[in-house]
Amino acid sequence: MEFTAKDWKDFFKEIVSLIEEEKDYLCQLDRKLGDGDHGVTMSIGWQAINEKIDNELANEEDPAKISITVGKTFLSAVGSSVGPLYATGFMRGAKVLKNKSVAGDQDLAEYWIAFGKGIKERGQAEVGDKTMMDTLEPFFKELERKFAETNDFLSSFKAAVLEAKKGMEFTKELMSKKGRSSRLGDRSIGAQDPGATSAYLILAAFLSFVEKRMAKAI
Amino acid sequence: MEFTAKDWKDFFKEIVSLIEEEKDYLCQLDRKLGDGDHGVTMSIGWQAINEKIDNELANEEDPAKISITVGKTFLSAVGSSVGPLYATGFMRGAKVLKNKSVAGDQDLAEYWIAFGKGIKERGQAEVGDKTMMDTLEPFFKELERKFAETNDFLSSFKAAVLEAKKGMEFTKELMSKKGRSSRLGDRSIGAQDPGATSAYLILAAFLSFVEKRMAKAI
Amino acid sequence: MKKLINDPRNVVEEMLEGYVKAHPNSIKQLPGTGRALITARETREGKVGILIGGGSGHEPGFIGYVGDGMADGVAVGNIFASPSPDPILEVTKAIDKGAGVVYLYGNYAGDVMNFGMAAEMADLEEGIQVGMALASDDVASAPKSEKQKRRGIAGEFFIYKAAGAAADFGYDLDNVVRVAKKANENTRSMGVGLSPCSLPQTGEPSFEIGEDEMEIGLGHHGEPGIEKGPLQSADRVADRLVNDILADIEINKGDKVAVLVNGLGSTPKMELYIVFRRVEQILSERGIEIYRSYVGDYITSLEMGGCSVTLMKLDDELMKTIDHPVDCPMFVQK
Amino acid sequence: MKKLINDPRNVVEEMLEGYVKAHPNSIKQLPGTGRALITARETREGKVGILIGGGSGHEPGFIGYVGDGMADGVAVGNIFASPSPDPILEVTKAIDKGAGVVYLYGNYAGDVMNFGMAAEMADLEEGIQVGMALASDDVASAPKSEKQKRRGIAGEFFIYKAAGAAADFGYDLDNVVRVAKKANENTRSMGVGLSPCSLPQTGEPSFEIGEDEMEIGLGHHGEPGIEKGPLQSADRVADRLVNDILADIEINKGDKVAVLVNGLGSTPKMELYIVFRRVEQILSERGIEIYRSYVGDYITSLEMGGCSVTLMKLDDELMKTIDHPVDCPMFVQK
Ligand SMILES: Nc1ncnc2c1ncn2[C@@H]1O[C@H](COP(=O)(O)OP(=O)(O)O)[C@@H](O)[C@H]1O
Ligand SMILES: Nc1ncnc2c1ncn2[C@@H]1O[C@H](COP(=O)(O)OP(=O)(O)O)[C@@H](O)[C@H]1O
Ligand SMILES: [Mg+2]
Ligand SMILES: [Mg+2]
Ligand SMILES: [Mg+2]
Ligand SMILES: [Mg+2]
Repeated sequence: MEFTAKDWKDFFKEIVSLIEEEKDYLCQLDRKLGDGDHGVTMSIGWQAINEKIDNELANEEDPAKISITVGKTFLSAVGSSVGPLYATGFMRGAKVLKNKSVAGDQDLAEYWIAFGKGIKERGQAEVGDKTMMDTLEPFFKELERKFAETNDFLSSFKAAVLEAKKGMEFTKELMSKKGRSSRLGDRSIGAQDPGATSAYLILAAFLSFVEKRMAKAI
Repeated sequence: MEFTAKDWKDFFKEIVSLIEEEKDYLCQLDRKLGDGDHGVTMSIGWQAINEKIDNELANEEDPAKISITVGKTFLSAVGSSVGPLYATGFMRGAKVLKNKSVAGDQDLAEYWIAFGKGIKERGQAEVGDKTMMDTLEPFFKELERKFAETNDFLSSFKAAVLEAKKGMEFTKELMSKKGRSSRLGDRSIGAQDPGATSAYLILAAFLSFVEKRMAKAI
Repeated sequence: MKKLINDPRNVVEEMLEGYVKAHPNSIKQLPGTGRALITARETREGKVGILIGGGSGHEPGFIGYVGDGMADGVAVGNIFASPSPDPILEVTKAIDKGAGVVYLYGNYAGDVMNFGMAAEMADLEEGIQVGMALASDDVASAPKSEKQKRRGIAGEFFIYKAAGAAADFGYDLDNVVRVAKKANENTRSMGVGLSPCSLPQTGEPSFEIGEDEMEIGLGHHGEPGIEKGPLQSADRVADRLVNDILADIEINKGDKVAVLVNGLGSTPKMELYIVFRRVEQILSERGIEIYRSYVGDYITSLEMGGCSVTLMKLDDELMKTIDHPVDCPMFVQK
Repeated sequence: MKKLINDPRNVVEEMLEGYVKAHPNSIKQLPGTGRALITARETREGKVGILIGGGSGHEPGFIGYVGDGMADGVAVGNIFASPSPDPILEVTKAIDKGAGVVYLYGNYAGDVMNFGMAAEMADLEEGIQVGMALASDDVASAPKSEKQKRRGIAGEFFIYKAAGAAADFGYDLDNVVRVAKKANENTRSMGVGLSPCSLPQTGEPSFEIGEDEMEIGLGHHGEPGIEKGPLQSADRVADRLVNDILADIEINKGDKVAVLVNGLGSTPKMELYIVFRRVEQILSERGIEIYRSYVGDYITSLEMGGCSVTLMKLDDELMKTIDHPVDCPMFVQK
């Protein structure tokens, strides 16, 4: 598996469209638990990234630079809770890509592990707090474990995304247990955390992007 | 026809109930043309009058005093446009009753003519301005004319109330012609002036009150 | 519509009770009707008294404007209804310090009659000299040729400001009236309604309006405006309001104005500032100088949605009045 | 819900443009993001800089509180979203006059992270000393044992007031932080929601609520409260809010408090004063003295319906800060 600057840009472009599609859904989830803006925030951030990719990054060949710019752009455009979180994720990932024009299996695995751990460090949330960590922590743990075992990125990432999905879905159950939602009582049942959802969407998008690329390559 | 202090109080009490019944309708008319409060205003005023009749006026035998108190109470309780108008009407009427414990045909005719003319003087509105004058001016003119001709209060008052009704209904047509409503254009068609309506209700109530009393007397 | 109230029949009394308890150093109720309130800081001997008033439901109009630099007292009516002559007279007697009292109110049939009756009584029964000036700033409410028929809306705030300052400067009754009338002469407003309010007693919307409609020229009590049409952008609405105003009064390049973008109740300040942004653009394109701006809820209509734009053309005297400091419970200007 | 706006994506930029044009003598935008605004009247050398900020949509919070006696600058986020570190850093650099800068903001995950990152950058990259104090006054948002998790709502206003005054008194950074933290420690709020607001970009109501329902303990962005139930009278609502507050903080007979009855956006002042009336009754029954009252829209949530009640228990120092005069575009106190 070889991932180039162009691949990164294409992938980020896919997220741009994906977020536009899921914007309303993400807002809807956030209205139940928070202030209803998660989809709007993600959209503002990714639209700003889109703009950068089309202009400043149009001729950029350095994947690390691309990922740093994605993080910084997102943060500047949105602030919010997810600004520092996703920005830290993409910037920590960028460190892995430093001085590499092409990322191989090992690099990709490290990228996404750094992404998840960076967000954990920034947000200090624990599994069970009903945040995007409920998606990300099972994800990066499984990725780390499986990749160490198999050294195969695609199958490890696939397994990790499955864990991410479970974690995301589990946030529904967590509703009445902790933090902000703890006062919701019965009314909370069934609502899924918006950040856990957007985090899953990004990971799942990467998986399908890579799968598509592999299919084409064959 | 002999009208005593008790009759006046009974009559005013009837208006109290009538206004409660018509409150919503009067508000509804006022929402179309004005600020939507005419029924509320009438209700506040007549509830205050009700209170006076039950207490301060409970043993009052002087019809003039009763009519003055009705006017003043109404004014104090409501202010508004109709406060000064109806108050002036009842107070001018009271002048006619001065020093008379019982009102005969002549007094009653004079009472209601003074009522209408007092309001005209206070409000300075002309027929066609789309106000309660459209009810009251045809009314007191007809009452004056017919009573001069026949000297019979009941039939004259009856004829006058018919004119009042026509005048009230005519305010629907007047909509797009003058004053506040002049800017309403097409949207105005069909709306009847709230003050013209409440004035008619009062006059019609007096007619039916007198008719009922006559029926009982027979 | 939902209201945070107790018995709807007591809203005015309870509001006033809360108001004087909240600001005991600023305002007090006179004994009597309870609808007569005056400044807690005794009006100066020899100063012309400024009396304002009108219906309730316009807060901070009108109770909010009693204080240093503005009004000495206020007569409070029921919701959207003129006060009766009683409280007007009570206030008049309390704030007359030998120099007479000026009544400032909006040009509505009810107010004209009630304030008029009170003025007669003050003169005949109390020997107090009363002057009057009416606000008739709403250009949408009658054609220019019938300005005396126009409703008073948010521009009333500028008239209070001007007359309050003039009285504070020590002007005599005639001159306070002159300044107030000049302020009204120089002031034009026009509004737009987006959503109705409702009277506590009826709960019914004060006017009907579609999901995507607005009403241009709506009055401050839900009186119909000039036209109902599809909701437009803030810029187009501001264009319409300012253009209608500028077609009605000559304001030339180099002239100075005070601007008021007034919220009707439920329109967020964010939107008012977006409207102001466009108003400022239009005026500066024409070389008209904004001397001072007011953006916020100055005279409302309960929870009505929408706003109005007011321009007051300034001369040196009006500029001085606009700059004069004010200290009222709901409006302070340094 | 209807909005008087242009492109929903530009609401914050256009509001800020309008705001600085309306108050050019009070506030200015720094070059750069446009989301960094500071007082137009240069911060005094040696004075601790007060930096406030948070999401938009709370106007007059937070842009409205930049001015003499309160904040020196504000960082503005998108609607209901923390500003990013960029504008926070821009303001920090502009208002640091050698004595450091204190960040005041509400206790929300986003604000904590963004202000935290900015503080690190100010320290590391600019060598500016930064202090912080968070508002966590909403008693409904977490149990007493987890006060550090509580949301900041209208009580933030008192923290600005206290810290702004302390900085003006010439206190050093540590002492400004101390006073701000004490203000937060002594402040409790609780709110009630009657009707939702909507984000300009989605137009969807921020929370669901029935025709005759209210939500007790609702957050300032539509976050769920403690319970949803039938709409009650203003008196019963005030009882509930004040009693929950008094169960959370010891305020005894003879103690002095500042009271804030804050409207969330579309609730008329009439209703706020009716609520205040009952708050005052409860406090005076308990022998608690109201030292100063604020009633109005101080920190809103767009056009949300409802209000909150805030009490700040006062000691001599906090009393001094509450009395300190303020001159901001949206809040003036003499
Ligand atoms: N400390 C944290 N760590 C991880 N994720 C967090 C943290 N705080 C918030 N989040 C995530 O952020 C999401 C909300 O994002 P968003 O709505 O965009 O921001 P805001 O809460 O500022 O409105 C939550 O659903 C949650 O998943
Ligand atoms: N000058 C006037 N002369 C006669 N009637 C008038 C005059 N002005 C108003 N009215 C009447 O008052 C009615 C409105 O009364 P109401 O709604 O109670 O008062 P307001 O207009 O102050 O809200 C109008 O329908 C009209 O008939
Ligand atoms: Mg959110
Ligand atoms: Mg009316
Ligand atoms: Mg009325
Ligand atoms: Mg948010």
